[in-house]
Amino acid sequence: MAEQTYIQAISDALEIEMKRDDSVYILGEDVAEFGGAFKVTRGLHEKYPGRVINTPISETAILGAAIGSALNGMRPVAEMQFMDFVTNGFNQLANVASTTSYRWGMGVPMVVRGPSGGGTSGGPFHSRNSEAWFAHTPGLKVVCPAFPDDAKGLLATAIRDNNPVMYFEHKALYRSIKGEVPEGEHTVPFGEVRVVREGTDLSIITYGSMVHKSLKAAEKLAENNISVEVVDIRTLVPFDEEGVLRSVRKTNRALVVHEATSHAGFGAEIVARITDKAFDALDAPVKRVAALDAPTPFAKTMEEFVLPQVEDVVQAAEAVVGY
Amino acid sequence: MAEQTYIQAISDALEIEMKRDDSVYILGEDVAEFGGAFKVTRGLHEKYPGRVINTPISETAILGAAIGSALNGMRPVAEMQFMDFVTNGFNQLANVASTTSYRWGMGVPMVVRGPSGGGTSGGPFHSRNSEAWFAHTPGLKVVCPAFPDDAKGLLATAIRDNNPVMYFEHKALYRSIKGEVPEGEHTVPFGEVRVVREGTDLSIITYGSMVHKSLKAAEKLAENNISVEVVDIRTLVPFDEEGVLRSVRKTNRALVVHEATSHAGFGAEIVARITDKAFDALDAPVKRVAALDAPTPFAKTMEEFVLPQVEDVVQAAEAVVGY
Amino acid sequence: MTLPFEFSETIQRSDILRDEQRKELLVHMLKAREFDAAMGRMYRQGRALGGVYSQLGNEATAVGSAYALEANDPLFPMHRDIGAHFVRGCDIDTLMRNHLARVGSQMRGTDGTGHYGDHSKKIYGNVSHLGAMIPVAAGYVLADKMRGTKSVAMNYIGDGGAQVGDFHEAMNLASVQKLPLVLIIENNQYAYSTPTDEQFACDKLSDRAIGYGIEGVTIDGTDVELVFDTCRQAVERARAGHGPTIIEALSMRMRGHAEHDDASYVPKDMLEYWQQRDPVDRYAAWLIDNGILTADEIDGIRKVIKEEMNECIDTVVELPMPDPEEGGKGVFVAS
Amino acid sequence: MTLPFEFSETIQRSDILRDEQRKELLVHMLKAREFDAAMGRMYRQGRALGGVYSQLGNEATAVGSAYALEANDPLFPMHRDIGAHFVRGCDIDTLMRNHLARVGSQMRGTDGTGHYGDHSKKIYGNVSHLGAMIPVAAGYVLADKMRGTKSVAMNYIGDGGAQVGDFHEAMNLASVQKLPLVLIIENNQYAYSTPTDEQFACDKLSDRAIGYGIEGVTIDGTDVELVFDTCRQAVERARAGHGPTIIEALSMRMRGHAEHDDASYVPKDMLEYWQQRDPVDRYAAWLIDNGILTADEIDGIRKVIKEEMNECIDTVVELPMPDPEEGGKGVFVAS
Ligand SMILES: Cc1ncc(C[n+]2csc(CCOP(=O)(O)OP(=O)(O)O)c2C)c(N)n1
Ligand SMILES: Cc1ncc(C[n+]2csc(CCOP(=O)(O)OP(=O)(O)O)c2C)c(N)n1
Ligand SMILES: [Mg+2]
Ligand SMILES: [Mg+2]
Repeated sequence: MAEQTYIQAISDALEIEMKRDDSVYILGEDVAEFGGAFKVTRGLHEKYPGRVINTPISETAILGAAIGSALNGMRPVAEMQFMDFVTNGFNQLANVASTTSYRWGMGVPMVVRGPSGGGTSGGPFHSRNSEAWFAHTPGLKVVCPAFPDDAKGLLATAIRDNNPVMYFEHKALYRSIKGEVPEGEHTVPFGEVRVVREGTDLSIITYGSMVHKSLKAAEKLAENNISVEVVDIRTLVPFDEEGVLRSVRKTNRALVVHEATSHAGFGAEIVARITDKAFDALDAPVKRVAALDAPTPFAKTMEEFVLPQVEDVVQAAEAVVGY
Repeated sequence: MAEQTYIQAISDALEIEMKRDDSVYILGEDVAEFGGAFKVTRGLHEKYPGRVINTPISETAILGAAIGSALNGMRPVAEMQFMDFVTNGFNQLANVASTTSYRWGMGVPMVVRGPSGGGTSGGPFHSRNSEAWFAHTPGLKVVCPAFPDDAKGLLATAIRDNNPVMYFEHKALYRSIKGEVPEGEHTVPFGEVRVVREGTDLSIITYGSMVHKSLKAAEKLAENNISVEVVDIRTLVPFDEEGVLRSVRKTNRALVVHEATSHAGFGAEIVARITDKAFDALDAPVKRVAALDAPTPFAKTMEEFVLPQVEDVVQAAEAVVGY
Repeated sequence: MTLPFEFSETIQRSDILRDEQRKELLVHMLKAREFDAAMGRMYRQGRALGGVYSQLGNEATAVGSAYALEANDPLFPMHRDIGAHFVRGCDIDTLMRNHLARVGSQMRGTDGTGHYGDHSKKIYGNVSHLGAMIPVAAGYVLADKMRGTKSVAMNYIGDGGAQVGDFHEAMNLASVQKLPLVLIIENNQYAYSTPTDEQFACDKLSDRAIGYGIEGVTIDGTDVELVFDTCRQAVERARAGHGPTIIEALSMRMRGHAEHDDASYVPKDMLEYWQQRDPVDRYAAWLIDNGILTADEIDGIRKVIKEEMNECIDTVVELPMPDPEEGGKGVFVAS
Repeated sequence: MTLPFEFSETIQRSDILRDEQRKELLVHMLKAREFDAAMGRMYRQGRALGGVYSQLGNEATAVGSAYALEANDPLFPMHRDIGAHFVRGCDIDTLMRNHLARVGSQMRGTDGTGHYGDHSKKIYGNVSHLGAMIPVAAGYVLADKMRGTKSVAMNYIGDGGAQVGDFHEAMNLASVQKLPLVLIIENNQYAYSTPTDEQFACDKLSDRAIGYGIEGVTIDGTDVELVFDTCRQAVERARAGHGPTIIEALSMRMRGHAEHDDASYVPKDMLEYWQQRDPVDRYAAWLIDNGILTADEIDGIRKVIKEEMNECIDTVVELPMPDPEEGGKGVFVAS
């Protein structure tokens, strides 16, 4: 174990997997000598010559080339300079990567990774949380790590997976979140929730950046003697329905929290699963805390208002518990 | 009133709105002389010279040009030859069209329309129901008409709206569904559900093609003395939450039905709203009927299996009612 | 109707081909044509599934180009490249099952036409979204390049599809990385109902190559030997590390976009012009003129193919479609 | 470091410009430069918000091009085209509020930099997604064309952004429709850390024009009069109905991609070379040599601008950011 930041854990996973398997390589904009806009790939170009490839500004070409090379035995990790730019290559994911197993029976072992999320005054084009688009696209796996150890372990699993995986890093966690991370090779299985705080009165089901805000909220709620269990779902596809239900059946109350906008967000899916499968266990309506249905604004003041904050989680939790 | 097919009603709305307002024009692939792959725009090129524009095969250019012309006083109606191809211009919608009101305070009065949906052996690339992607993109309105009169009235409203509207036609309804349609100008407001069948035991909340399958299911269920109310939400954005709740509060049971794939589909949003706001009214878990989480296959046998059928609705309804 | 340049009346004899190979070329072209005719009949009899996209007029381009590859070179064909499938050794039964979504079809009924992928033959079919496979083909050979394998990818796109953004991003990436990619632009004068002058405004689509700093050439796509020679050179250049080539092959889509489309928007004289240049008839006549095959021999070949085709149809049509449950399977491969 | 062609040492005197206009050009360029310097200072003082993208080195391109438009012609500027904003009559206060997301900013704090849109000045800023505004600009003038209004759109893209698919689809559509669109490719040698030879493999980016059948030219983007003249011709051609032009303007990004980036990947001699060609200094010297302005006059102008800039900063910095609730408003306009 060693203490690492979230971003170090990601870089580490890349390096270890590149070392472990010659077919792993990286492509994207400015990823080689420069090491990427956030320096996630720094040093890898020198260590693995020819396996870290700078591309022109062409997300469609990056994703398409990743698919082609994956069909031909490689394990590409494609970096989106910001996850927002994945919209430029959306078709490659929605129609090519996602259907190849189904249509041809061929694996497309590729990972698409990059910084997503708000909270950094990035404005509408450098802050989006788009995981729900991909969760609603059969054939893609979707991963949203919250902690350094999971960031490392889930990325390794993503790289070793034979299917296309969307791996959403949260840029606000890169250097703000530290934690103990197993050294050397480390994988975390997909489709298993992680209970990051145990509690009895309410289950907060969440992922990504909001795991941390939910934990803060849980602490505040504990001051009022409300015992909150925080469940980090970690992977949206595959989705650990049982893991979520287990917690809800224990606490009998659930609050679903994510940073993405609310309408048709992934939170709705979680609510729907709970409502369908744990209806009798529920003592209160399942509520959601999510971003307002708006682009993420640039001004700090406005951004804080649009994105869900600790206080929003606290209030919603109180409402559910007090129901 | 006159009896029209779903597709005639759409063509009619286009024609009437073009006549009414010089700034309405059509652009897309093969839409001019040829009248489009499904002949929706047939005859309009001759009637409104210069206002039906054939484009190269370039969905990004089509959507971008629509946005630009909308900023400059026009009301473009962009046809996607199949709605599936919208993925090629996804960025224009997700980042340009959807944020312009928020960022610049300028309206982008444009409609993106085209055939979506399965049931025609169209295979993975000519069958997708992608409305949830757009419902989860703040700044876009999303419309899914089920009946000829709504198809006409909602399209007129979409064209007159000052915001970008995604208008999903269902190709399997084009010529199979007929109904009375008001003649001349006809608009239907956004954000109002339509109760298409009254009932007391169960509310089926649905839209698009599944309205018809739900009605068939309701008939079958009536044979077993189960009285089903069928609520067609018609617009996903704006969403008539009250309209849905009204029905659920009356029947105390709800089933959500759509043709799109289940995971993170729009049905989850409907369930989440019901669970949040009508929890006490519920006598049973809210269930969903939707497509399996797979691409839509080509072989008829397999397609029928993947897409939700009348019998699936019947069974799910019985489960909810029998709970 | 204007043409970008004067076509030669006669076949441009290749210096590389042996007569045995010439016969093979003809056989592949005939197979493509007969397959096409069979599918058209099926469509008219209501026995087809989905759209039927004729390749009539495209035989020389598809066959001549694919024939320029080595067995290890990946092929990324489009919907009208049935001839290329035959060159790769794909049999009628495989194609027919796939087109009709019958049990045992290459894609299990999940998708149709020539969209299938087959590692054993290095065939990687297309998705419907035009242009989407160009970056995929580029990535495929990028992988080989990284490993030091000298494969060359051949991919196809239409006069319409060449306007899609993917074309640009992929050809640009391929030129920067000097990837061994040959892109055939099948300019068959129409994209659905849209004539070329509503698709692009340049003289030749191969002029796009200048903007990528690569080789580009426009040729008569109805002359199988010229297509072969041109592609062969491009393949060799690519294999030698000199990067991608764009080859615009001119031909005519001799039928509607798909069989439901009567193509009444196509001027009659245009079809007549191209009818004169029918890729199969022209080549057959030339083979006879040059004493490589006799008319009788060609008739014989055609007859055998037709019989095989008919037998195959009779068998395949009787097959059931896959089990419904197949529809829920295979969304992911085992991880 | 190779250059696509030999630059002229001296400014290419325009035959159209009057001396009054020359002074205006200089003023706009100086404003752009001083604005830039101010933003850089703010960044280093920790008072900026988000990234600060210097336009240093881009003054002649942005100013000379925008100056070729009529007031009714829409301008679609990019992140480094501050000079173009000034040409359109945008004031420092507006830009500064917007960059710093202060109350009363053009975009209400929803977005920053030069991304704003302003119907009154026909300025339509960019989104971050490179290339996305090219089809939008095309559509804008398509609307005017449909109504018989003879406007010309000017849009910009970088040496990096020109590789995005949107570039291709939009320029192709614009050429087919003969739209009055002038696209300036600001080739400033780098896209973030990536040098041009990793972005494209053609000699000149203006060669892309050949593939669209339109005019294309590569020029010295540090010579404001040459930029103006070239753009003016393109604008006139466009207005006369002859369709789009691609103008590649060569210059150097004299700072990092944004202020956080020290650009250590840029060779020193490259910066030195371009420093010699500083667009503002060169033009100032030329104006003095040609007796159009004296050195003292120029110093005076510079001083006034600096003062205005500083005053403006002092005021704007003190302003609060918008009310939080603004964040939830305006997702849709009234229907
Ligand atoms: C991105 C995209 N947009 C639209 C379509 C619908 N479509 C299918 S084939 C076709 C015409 C294709 O023309 P061309 O590329 O010239 O090929 P051809 O059919 O003539 O061989 C169109 C518009 C598509 N498949 N992909
Ligand atoms: C489609 C897209 N991909 C990636 C980015 C991230 N990005 C922002 S600016 C930039 C470099 C732009 O280079 P260039 O186009 O040459 O413009 P310059 O900054 O040099 O003026 C990149 C890669 C983006 N904005 N858009
Ligand atoms: Mg064609
Ligand atoms: Mg640049």
